[in-house]
Amino acid sequence: MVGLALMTLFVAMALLAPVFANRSELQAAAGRNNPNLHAPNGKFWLGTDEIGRNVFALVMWGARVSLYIGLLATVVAVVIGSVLGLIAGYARGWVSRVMLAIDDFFLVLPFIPLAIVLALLLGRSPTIMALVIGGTFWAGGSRLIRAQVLSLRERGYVERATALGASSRHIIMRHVLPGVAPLIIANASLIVPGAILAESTLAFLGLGDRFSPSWGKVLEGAQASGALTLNAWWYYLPPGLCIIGIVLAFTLVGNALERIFDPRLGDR
Amino acid sequence: MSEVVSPPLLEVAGAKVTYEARRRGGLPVRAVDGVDLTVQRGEVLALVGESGCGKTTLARAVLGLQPLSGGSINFAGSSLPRSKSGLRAYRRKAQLVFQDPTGSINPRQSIYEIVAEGLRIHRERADEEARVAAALSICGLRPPEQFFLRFPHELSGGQRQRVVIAGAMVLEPSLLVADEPVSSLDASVRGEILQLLLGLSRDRGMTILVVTHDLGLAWNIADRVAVMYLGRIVEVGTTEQILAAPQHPYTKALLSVVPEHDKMEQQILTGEAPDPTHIPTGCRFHPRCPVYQSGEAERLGIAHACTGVDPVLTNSVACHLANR
Amino acid sequence: MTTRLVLKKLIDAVVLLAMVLVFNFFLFRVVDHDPLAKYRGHSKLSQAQRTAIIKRFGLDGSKWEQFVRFVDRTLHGDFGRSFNSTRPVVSEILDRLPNTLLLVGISTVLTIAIGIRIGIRAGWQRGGRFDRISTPFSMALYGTPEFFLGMLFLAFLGAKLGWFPTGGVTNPAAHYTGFSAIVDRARHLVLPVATLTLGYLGSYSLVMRTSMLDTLREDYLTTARAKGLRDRDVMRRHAVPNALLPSVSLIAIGFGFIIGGAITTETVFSYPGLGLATYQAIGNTDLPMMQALFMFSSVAVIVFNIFADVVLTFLDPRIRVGA
Amino acid sequence: MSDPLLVVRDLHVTYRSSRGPVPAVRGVSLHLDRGETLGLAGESGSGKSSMAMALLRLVPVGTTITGSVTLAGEDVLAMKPGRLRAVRWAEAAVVFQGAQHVLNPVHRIRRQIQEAIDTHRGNGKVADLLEQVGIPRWRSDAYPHELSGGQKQRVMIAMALACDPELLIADEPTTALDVMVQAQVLQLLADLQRDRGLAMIFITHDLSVLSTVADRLAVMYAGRLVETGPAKEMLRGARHPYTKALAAAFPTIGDQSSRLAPSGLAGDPPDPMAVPSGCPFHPRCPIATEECAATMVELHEISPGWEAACLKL
Repeated sequence: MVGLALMTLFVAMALLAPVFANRSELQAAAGRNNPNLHAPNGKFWLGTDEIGRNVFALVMWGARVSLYIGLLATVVAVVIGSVLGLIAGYARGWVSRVMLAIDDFFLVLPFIPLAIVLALLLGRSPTIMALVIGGTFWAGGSRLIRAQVLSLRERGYVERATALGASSRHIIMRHVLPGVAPLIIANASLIVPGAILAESTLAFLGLGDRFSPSWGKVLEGAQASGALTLNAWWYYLPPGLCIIGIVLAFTLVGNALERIFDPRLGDR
Repeated sequence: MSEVVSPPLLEVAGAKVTYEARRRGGLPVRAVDGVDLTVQRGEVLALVGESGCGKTTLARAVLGLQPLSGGSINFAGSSLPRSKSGLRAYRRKAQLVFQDPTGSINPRQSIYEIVAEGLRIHRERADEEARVAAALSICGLRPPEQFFLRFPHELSGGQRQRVVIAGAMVLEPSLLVADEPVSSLDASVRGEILQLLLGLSRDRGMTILVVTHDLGLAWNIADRVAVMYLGRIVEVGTTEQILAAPQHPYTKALLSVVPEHDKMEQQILTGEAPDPTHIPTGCRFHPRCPVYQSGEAERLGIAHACTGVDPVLTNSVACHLANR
Repeated sequence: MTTRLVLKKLIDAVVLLAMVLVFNFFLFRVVDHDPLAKYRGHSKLSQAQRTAIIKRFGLDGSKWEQFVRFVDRTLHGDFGRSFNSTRPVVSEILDRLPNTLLLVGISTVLTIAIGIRIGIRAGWQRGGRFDRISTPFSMALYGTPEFFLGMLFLAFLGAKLGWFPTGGVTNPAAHYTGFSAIVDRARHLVLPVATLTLGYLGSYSLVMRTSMLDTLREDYLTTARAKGLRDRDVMRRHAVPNALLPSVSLIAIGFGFIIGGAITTETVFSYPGLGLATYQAIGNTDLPMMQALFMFSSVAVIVFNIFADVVLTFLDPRIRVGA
Repeated sequence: MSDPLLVVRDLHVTYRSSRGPVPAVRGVSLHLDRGETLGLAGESGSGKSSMAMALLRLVPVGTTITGSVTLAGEDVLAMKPGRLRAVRWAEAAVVFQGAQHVLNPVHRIRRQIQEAIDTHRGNGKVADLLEQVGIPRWRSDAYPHELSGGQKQRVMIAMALACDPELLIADEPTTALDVMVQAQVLQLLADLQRDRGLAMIFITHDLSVLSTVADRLAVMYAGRLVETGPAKEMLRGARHPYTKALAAAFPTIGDQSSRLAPSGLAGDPPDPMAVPSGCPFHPRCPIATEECAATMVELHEISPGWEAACLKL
C-alpha cells in the first residue's frame, strides 16, 4: 500500500513536471540571472544549483528522466530475459546449453563497468542509456524464467496435455506462457528499481545528458560543485531521497505482486 | 460355442524400453525388458509390482509417450504409429488418468476448460458444451453445469480425480490407462473412484489398464492381473487365479505382505526395490527368491536353472519351479 | 570426487575468461569503428603521427591480426598505454590496486558478516521486534545508492562535523610515520568502508532473511526440535547451514555490484584506487585504460564466483557426491 | 495395575491462519498403557497428526493447545521450556512421516543421531543403534541423500531409540514406502516394540496397516474420536459407520463380498473450518437421521473397552 502510494506520487511528479517547471529551466542559460547555490526561498522552493538553475525544476524533470530510463530499460531487459529464458527452458540439447552459457556469461560480467564501457562507446542520451542498462540487466530474470519453465514442463497437467495429443504450440500457449506470465510481471517490477539505481550510478559517474538530467545527474552536479562541503543540502538531499523513495516503491509493489502470484510465499 | 473371439485391443510383444542413465558412465536402465501382454476389449487389467519394476514406463509406452527400444505394441490390430500426426490421432483413442489429480490439472483453468482441452486439441468444436457436460455427468459430477466455471482449488481431491477422468472420457477413447488412480486420495474417497472406473468398464465396455502396487485395488475392480518384476511380466492370469492361488514365489511374497491378509505366513523379501541397471542373470528374481534362498531349489535340482536360465512365461507364469 | 568438481569449475572459469577476452575485443574494436577519434587532440595530428599512434596502440592490420595480437599481449599482461598519461596501463593499475583491495576487501567481509547475521536473526524471528526494525532498515539501505550514502557521510561526518577526512588515503600535509601513519590511513578508510559496507548490507541481509524463511518450513527443523534441542541450537546447527546454501550463490553473483559500488564510492571520497581510475578514464575517454579495467573487474568477479562455488561444494554434501 | 503412561484429556488444538482460527483437534481424550500400541487412524485433515504433535507441543508459533496431556505423571502442557526439552526424545520420541525431508541434508547421519544422544547425555552408541535397525555400521558416515527411502526411515527409527524413550510416536512411518519395504519397517517396529517394551502411538490413514501392530485402535474424524476399541475385533467388526467405511475401503483379498465391488463413502472429508453441526459425520453417514444433524454426540461405551460416538449405537 505504501509502495503504491509512493509510486503514484512519483509518476505524478513525472507527468506534472511541465506544469510546475518549464523545460527551458533545465538549460544552462536559464540560471544566468539567478543567484548561484542559493538556499531555498519563496521563488526557488529548493534553492538553486551552482549555475543558478532552479533545483525544484531539476528534481521534477529528474523524475521524468529517471522513470523513463528505468521503465524503458526494464522493458528491454524483460523482453530479452523472457525470450531467452523461455527458449533456454523449453528447448532441449545444444540450443538450451548455448542459451545457458550466454546467460552465465552476462550473469558474472560486472554490470556497472560493462554499462560504462557501452555508454562510453555508444553515447549518452537517455534512450541509449536505457538500452545499455536493459541490454545488460536481463540475465537474472532469464535465469528465473528458465527455472520456472523447467518446472512447468514437469507439471502433471503438461504431461496430461501431451497424453491428450497436444502439440508443443498448444502446450506453450496454454500452459507454459500463462504459467510464467505472473513471474514475468513480478520480476519486471523488481527490475525497475535495479535499473533506476543503475542509471543513477552511471549518471553520477558522468555518463548522462547534462541538459535532461536524471536524479543521479543532479547528484553528480552537487558532488562536482562542492555542495557537500558548502552545506548546500537543498541541492543533494531532494534527488537522493527521491531515488530511495522510488526504489522502495517499486520494491514493495514487486514483493506484493510476488506474494500474490506465488501462494507459497503467502505468509512471509 | 459359436461366439467369434474378437482380437485383443492391445497386444504388447517383446517390448523393451532402455534409456541412458542420468549420470555419465552409468549403465543403461532396462526399465521394460521384454514384456508380452494382451488386453482384451472391455476388460480391466491390473498391472501390479513394486516401484521401479517398470510398470509406469510400460504404461507410458502403451500411450506412445515413451518410445520402445525393441519389440512392438499393437493397438486394435495395427502397430502404434510413429509419426507425430499418427500419434496425435492415436492419443484420441488411448487416454491416461494420473496418480495425482491435483498436479495433473492446470490450477488456472476452469473445470470446463480442463475437460474441453482434449476436444480443443483435436479440433472437435461441434457440440463442445454438450460433450463436456456429458463427460462430467458420466463421471458423477452432477449437475455438470454447476462445475463449468469452478476452479480446481474449489474442489476436493476426489472431485478433481473425477475431472481428470472426465477430461479423458470426453474424447470417447477405447482404452483408459490409469496410473495409481487412487493412491493419493483419502481412504473414504478411494472406493468412489474405483466404483466409477468399474462402472465405466461394466456399463460402457471401456477397456482399462490400471497400474498399481495395491493388490486390494486389483481385487476390487480387475478382471485379470499381471505381475511385473524388474521389467518383465512374471505371472499373469485372472484375478481369482493370481490372488487366490499364486504360482510365482514373487506373487506369493507380494500377496503375503498385504496387511490383513492373515491366511498366509508373511514372506518379507529383504533388500530394497531391485535395480533395473543390474538385472541378475538367470531368473531375475533368484537373489530375493525365498525358494532359491532356502535351498529348496537346490533340493529340487533346479538351482542351476534359476541362476543360469532366464525363465519364459509359460502357462501364465515365468518360474522354473512352477514350470517344472 | 571433490577435486574433480573443483577442476570442472576451474575449466568453466577458463571458458568464461576466454569469452570475456573475446567480448572485450569485440566491444572495443568492433562496436567502436574509430578508437582513435577518442584520442585527445586527434584532429591536430599529422598523418605520420597518426600512423605511429595506430601502431603504438596495436590498431593496425586486419581485425583478425589485431585480435591475435590483442590476445597475445593480454596474455603477457600488456594492456597498452593509457591515452591520458601514456604510461603503461598495467603500471597505472598496479599503483592503485592495493588501495582498492583494501577498501573492497574490508567492506566485502564486513557486509557479508553483518548482513548474514542480520538476515538470520530477522528470518528466525519473523515478525519479532528485531525483524520489524531491521527489515525496513535493510530495505531502505537497499534503496539507497551507495554514492548518495557516501555523499551524506562526507557532508555530515566529514565536512560539517569534521570527524573524518573527506578524501584521499593519507594526509599529504602531515608526514606521519610509524603508528600514526597507520592511524591516519585507517581514518581515511572509515567513511569509504562504511559507505560500501552499508550500501550493500541491505540486499545481503534481505537475501539471507528470505533464505532463512524458506528453510524454516523444512521438516528437519521439527525433527531437531522434537529431539529436545534448544532453539538456539536448532537455528545454529540446522537452520543456518542450510539457509546459507542459496545465499552463497546469490552473494557471489552480487559481488559484481560491489565492484560497481567501489567506483562511485572512490569517486565520492577521491580515494585513489581502481574505481577513481575508472571515473577518470570515463572523463578522459581513455579507452585502453577502460578496457583493462573492465577486463580486470570481470576477472575479479569470475574468481570470486569460483571461490563461492568451491565454498558451496564444501557446504553441501549433495553437490559433492554429484547427486 | 500401574498408572497409564499417557493420559490425554479434552485436548483442543487450534491453528492460527490468515482466514482465522482452524480447530484441528476438538476435544480428544485417550490413554495409553506402558508397552501398549495404540493405532490412531483417520483421513487427511482429521487432526490425527496435530494431536500427536501436540503431545510434545511441537506446533507452529501461535497455535493454542488446551486440555491436559499427562506423560508419566507429569503435565506436558504445564512444563517449563527447559523441562519440556528434556522430556522430548528422552521420554517420547517421534518417527516422522516420509523421512524424505525429516533428516537434515547437510549432516552425516552419525552426527544427527549423536546429537540426540548428546542433548540428553545418553550413552547409546550410534553404530549399535544402526545395527539394531538393520543398517550396517559403516553406513553411519553416509549423508541422507545417499540412502534409500526405507533406509532413511530405519535411520529415523534408530534416532528415535537413541535415548531409550518409553513412548514412540510414529506418524505415518510407512506411507511413502513401497509395499515390501513397508512390510520390513512394520516388522522392525513390531520387533523393537516387543523387545524394548515400548509404548507406541501409530498414526496412519491406512486402517489395514494397523492390524499387524496395534493393540487398540482409535479412529478420528473432523478433530474428534469416533470410535475406540480393541484392534483385532474392531478391524473385523467396526461399529461406527465411519470406521466401517474406512475398513471396507481396503478390502480383504479373497473376501467374495468385496470382489468387483469397491465400497466407498459419498462426499468428502469436512473442511476443519466448516465442520457440520451435530455429529460431524452425518452428511456422509448412510444411517443418519435428522436427529444426528442436531445432536452432538460424545464417545460412550458400547461394550467393555469399546466406545463409539454415534447416536445409533
